[in-house]
Amino acid sequence: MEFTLTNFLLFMVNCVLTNNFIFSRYLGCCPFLGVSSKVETAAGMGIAVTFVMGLASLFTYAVYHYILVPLQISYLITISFILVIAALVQFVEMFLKKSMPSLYNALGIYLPLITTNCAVLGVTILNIDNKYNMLWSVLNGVFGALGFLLAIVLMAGVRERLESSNIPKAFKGFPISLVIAGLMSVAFLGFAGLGN
Amino acid sequence: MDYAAILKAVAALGGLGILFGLVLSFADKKFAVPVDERFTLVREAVAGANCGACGYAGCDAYAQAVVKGEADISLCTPGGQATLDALAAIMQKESAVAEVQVARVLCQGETGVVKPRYDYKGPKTCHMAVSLSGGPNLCNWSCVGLGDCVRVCRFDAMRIENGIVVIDENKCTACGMCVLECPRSVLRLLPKAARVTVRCRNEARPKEAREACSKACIACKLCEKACAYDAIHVNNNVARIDPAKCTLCGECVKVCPMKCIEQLP
Amino acid sequence: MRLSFKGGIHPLRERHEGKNASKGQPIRAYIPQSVCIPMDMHIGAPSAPVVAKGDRVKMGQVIATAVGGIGIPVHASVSGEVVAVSQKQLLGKNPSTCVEIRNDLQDEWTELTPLGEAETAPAERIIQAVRDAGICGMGGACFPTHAKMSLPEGKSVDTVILNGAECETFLTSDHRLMLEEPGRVVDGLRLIMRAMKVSRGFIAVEENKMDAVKAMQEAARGREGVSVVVLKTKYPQGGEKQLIEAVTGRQVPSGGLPMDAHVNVFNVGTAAAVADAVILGRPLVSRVTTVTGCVKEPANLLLRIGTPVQEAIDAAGGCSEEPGKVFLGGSMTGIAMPDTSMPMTKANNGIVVMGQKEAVVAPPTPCIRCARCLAACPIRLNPQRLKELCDQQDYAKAKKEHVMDCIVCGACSYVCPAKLELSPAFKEAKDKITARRI
Amino acid sequence: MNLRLSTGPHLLSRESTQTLMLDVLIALIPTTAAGIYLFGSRAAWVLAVAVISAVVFEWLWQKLTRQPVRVKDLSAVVTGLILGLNLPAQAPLWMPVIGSLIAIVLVKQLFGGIGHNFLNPALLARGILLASWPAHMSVYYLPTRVLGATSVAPAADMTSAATALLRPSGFAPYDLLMGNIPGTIGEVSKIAILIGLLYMLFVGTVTWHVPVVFAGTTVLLTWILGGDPLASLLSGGLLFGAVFMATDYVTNPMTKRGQVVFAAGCGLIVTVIRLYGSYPEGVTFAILLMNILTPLIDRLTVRRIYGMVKKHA
Amino acid sequence: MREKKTFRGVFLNGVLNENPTFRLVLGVCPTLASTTSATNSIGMGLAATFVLVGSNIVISMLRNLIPDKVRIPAYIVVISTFVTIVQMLIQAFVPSLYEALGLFIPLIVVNCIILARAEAFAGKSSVFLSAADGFGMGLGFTGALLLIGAVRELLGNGTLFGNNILGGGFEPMLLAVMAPGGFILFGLILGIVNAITDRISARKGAKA
Repeated sequence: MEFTLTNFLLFMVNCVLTNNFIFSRYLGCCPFLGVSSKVETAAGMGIAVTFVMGLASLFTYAVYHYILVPLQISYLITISFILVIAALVQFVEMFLKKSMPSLYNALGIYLPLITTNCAVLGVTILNIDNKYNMLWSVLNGVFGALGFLLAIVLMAGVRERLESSNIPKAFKGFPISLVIAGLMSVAFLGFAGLGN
Repeated sequence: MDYAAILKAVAALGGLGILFGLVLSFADKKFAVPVDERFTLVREAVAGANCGACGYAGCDAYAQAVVKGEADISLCTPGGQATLDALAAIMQKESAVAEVQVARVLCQGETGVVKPRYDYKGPKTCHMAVSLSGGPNLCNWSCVGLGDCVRVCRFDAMRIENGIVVIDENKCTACGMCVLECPRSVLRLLPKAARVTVRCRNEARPKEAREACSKACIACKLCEKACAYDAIHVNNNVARIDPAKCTLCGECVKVCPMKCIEQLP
Repeated sequence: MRLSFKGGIHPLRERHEGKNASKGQPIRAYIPQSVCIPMDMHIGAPSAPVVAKGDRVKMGQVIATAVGGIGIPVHASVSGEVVAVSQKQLLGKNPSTCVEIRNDLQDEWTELTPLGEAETAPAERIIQAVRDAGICGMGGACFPTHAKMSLPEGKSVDTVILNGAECETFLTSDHRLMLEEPGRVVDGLRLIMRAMKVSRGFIAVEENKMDAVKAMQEAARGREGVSVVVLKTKYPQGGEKQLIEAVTGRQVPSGGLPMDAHVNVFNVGTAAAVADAVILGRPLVSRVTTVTGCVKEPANLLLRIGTPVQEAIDAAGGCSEEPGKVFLGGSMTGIAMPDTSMPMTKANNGIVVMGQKEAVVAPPTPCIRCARCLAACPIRLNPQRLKELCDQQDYAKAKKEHVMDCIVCGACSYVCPAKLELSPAFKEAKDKITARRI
Repeated sequence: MNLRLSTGPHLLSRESTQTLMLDVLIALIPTTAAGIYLFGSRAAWVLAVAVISAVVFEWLWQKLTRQPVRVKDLSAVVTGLILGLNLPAQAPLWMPVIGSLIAIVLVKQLFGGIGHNFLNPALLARGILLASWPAHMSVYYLPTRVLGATSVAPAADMTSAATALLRPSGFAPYDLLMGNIPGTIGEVSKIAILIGLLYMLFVGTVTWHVPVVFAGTTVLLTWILGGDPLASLLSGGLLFGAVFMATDYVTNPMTKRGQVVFAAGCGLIVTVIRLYGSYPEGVTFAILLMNILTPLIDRLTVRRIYGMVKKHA
Repeated sequence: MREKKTFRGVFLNGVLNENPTFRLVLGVCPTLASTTSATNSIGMGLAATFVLVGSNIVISMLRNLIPDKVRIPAYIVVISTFVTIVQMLIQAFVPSLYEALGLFIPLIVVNCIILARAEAFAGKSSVFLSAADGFGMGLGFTGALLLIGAVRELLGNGTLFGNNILGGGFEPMLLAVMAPGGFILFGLILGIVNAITDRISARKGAKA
């Protein structure tokens, strides 16, 4: 897929709206449900995920194409990718804690959460399955994360407003969050067919 | 069996592992930032209700103060003995036996006992009811029973029954939020061991007190005479027991004509 | 062009704000059998009584001296014998000290010391005369007038506005005062302007009182620096902040006082009292009060301070049906009273009796976010959001969202279709924020 | 003399939630009448079933969860009626029942009853019905009767009418206006919708901000992006959505500025979905998406309060 | 959480009062993705159980060797090896399941249940009990997936394990097998399960 402006825009719309990572592909639901109680924390989480997914796509692409394929051990894709992601997250955490403490206080606490985030590993494997080149892989990572950011901030906005409403006791917490996510994804169905 | 493939796989993964190990250890050295891990330990030990009983803005603030040594380790009343021992262990200080306290309702003015002053139809909060012409019942020191304290209690220890608040002693952690909230300070933190309490604070003259409530203290001083341990005294028209001196003998309870001194089991 | 402010509502528009019943009634004096004068009628420390049981007092004699800088003395409103000085539970939270005097129906004045005419009285002694006469704001707040007139240094005022808006429902006392004694009002305004060295004075009247506007314009013709402005009929036009925005276009800074906008606002009744104090030397012993609602003959009575409300109702022909609720002031910010034996005070501009049916309060239902309260709020706050924060007892965040700027005018509670108690919740929040210094 | 005491104000306005909902119902009468006239008794059945099942579900839920029953505030009736008007006339009768179940229980009561739902109940029910049973929801028949002088031949009865694509390019603006076109019960007759809008504006239930800005943005963007602006205004569910569904109090931002942003957003999304998306009609999804954004819009459009001035010199 | 130290206690604990999906609400992504049909649910459940039991056993065996500082990466390596094994097994023996689940089999590595149990339980207790816990958790997970999968398949296309149950008249609700349906139905089922367990514990509490 050669790189033209329309392709770029269509790819972005496809990743963020039509095939949103959470609403259409179920990737990254655990942090999505867990961290979306306040808009500020949700935005922090979203930005941290964008940061990591971009880098992860880059590194995993490199590891796959320059190590796994030449040595024909591409079946080790899962192990090596998760290793790369774990190391990357650890490195980013330490780097942030040292150089930008203010940013670390805002985002740092979510970084360990990202290692077990399905979206990060999911996007890296998708890059390989869809045979994207280096540039499109990184773009897929970043735009996928922007979709995640959009979804989690919207969710936080709605959940913050519902704090004052008397939801039945059995539905408080996770069940109502899941229903909210479900209703939102019904709305996101409207974007079907937009990206291609 | 293509041993070469296995060797290649082991070498690749091993290489990756070692590479990341090196990078991370190097980064760990370069980016080392000291953090006092005692803070997290203390933060876990405290009750975590952010109730402010310790006088700090919340548990985080109190934990930081404890770690810096500025704050005494016994201020977290909701945590009780468990928190005190945990903090003592973390900060290597000896833990005195904390005196267990509990909130008490110093009033018996439920519906039917205290006479109403008017038919209150305003917002259902004690604060607003009390601000209109001295409050919906004739006694200005009585519990209005509209639940301001119940709404602020984080430990679900209070409920309103028949127009007056009832406290569940076991759930109450003496965090003091309700004492601050009550517009007529009907609630008071007393030692749990003090089983005998005067459940009235009506400072009006005896004639008015009798008119206002059938269980009001009319300052007849019979309890003062009956008490052999000088534990109960009447000042400005209402009796008050000093928990330190009281030996729970129950004489005053028997002799009180208005039945406003209560002995808990 | 009618001046006005942003926001606000038009309460009881379908019943001409409940004013028709007493609008046409001329002011009629009433002499009470006995009076019970509370010591804490004004904002500031309660005054200290100087008389005892059994003393004989003359009308206008000082029965309690001022306490503290803002405090003002209290005067006997009738001549007669002091029956008791005791603690009584009135409309406030705690009982207040009251001096009860039985009226000997002589109306014998003590000797009075007038200061001089409106234009000639020595300017520097006006404020002291006002304080000695025990005058406080008659609009409802009862803030001592001398304190309002004396400016702390560093503050300057270039405009004085007389509040003749009377935007509250049911009240017509200011209306009748302006109609029947415009001269006293203008004299009072001139005295205040001269005392505060202010060159510009306005008398602001709502357009539903055009006869009063003509009377005031007549009296103000030729008086230096005095002009009459007409305002749109809208509640809460009479609020200080709204009046300043309507007349001068300035806004009182958030958390500030009217003097921070270089303006000072006085009620027309207060100005008339100032005129009596300086020109006739008379202390504040009586005021015009509208008695209306379910009374046989609604009237505007010149009542002595401390007259029991029951006597005032009987003077207006007594209740026409079994009363469900009686409140002092208008229906928007009036204070309901438990029984009518309580006395009326310097700040009561109205006594309204409601029947059983009307007094029923509809229970609140859930909020449907119709945003009518946002349109009604004269301070342009978001009452729905603030009520949500108050329900969660999150007073810190409520303070950040400016709940302290709320003037508790009741406009939002009035328009709310779900009958939610909005303004009482904000009053409670303000009390708790100031009490706990959040 | 037993006097009642309460805090001020002592006399309140005569409006209540019930009168507001009643005004909306009155505004819906022309649309309902036109729909029943155009599509015959079948449409009346669909509307009746929708309204009754909405009220029954709300009553049941409030009884089950032991809450005070608030069916008298007519909000369930309004939701049921608007849902009915969103369905095609020949929809099988179990669809309004399931639609009402979703609208009342899943979207409104589960979140805490009236005032707490964050999406428009009727609209989400239509979204779910459209996604679950596309066969029934996206096929519209010609009306059985026609309004005014028109060349459109009315279909003998429901089944025999040719299935007409929703985007009725072939119809004259007059027919679009009067409603002699295929579509759901409520959205066909634009005249009836406008009458309802005038009534609501006159009574003050609704301000002009949302309907005018929503329709205006759609027409403008369609014109810019090369579509037929007049057809975009008069076809599909735009007018019905802009007047009755985008102005639902509970899911709208509170400030006027917020409502303008809300309406402009709806217009943008409708145009994008109509021109580029795969669904023929985007009004449903546009309003739902903007409902999701409402809490964030509320946070950003805070009004400047009185007194936010630096102290005068 | 009284964890009796017997096989039965730990096992029941995993299935009932600490059910990963309904009580701890972990592993939401695989739950939603694989419950489009009952067969897929069982497939994903068993795959996860296999990995869980395997990794629990290996981790508890090595628990004294792994230095504490590096335990998370070590656990991840063990888990991902088992996942790769499972991936190859499924691809070889049940290709239809592999097509259906696709991306989500490798994602078992980041499934929070496995890492959580490894850290909370396997790292601290004996091999036998770890296996029991893995087995319990796995079956609990499979049971929950089966329940949700059955509901979604019934609503979505009127069949159960592929054969038609609800007869001709029923028109399947396509939304149930689409993404939004997954969220909504899982949320509703979770809420109903909460309501039932609250009532049971309330009744048990009342009796106690």
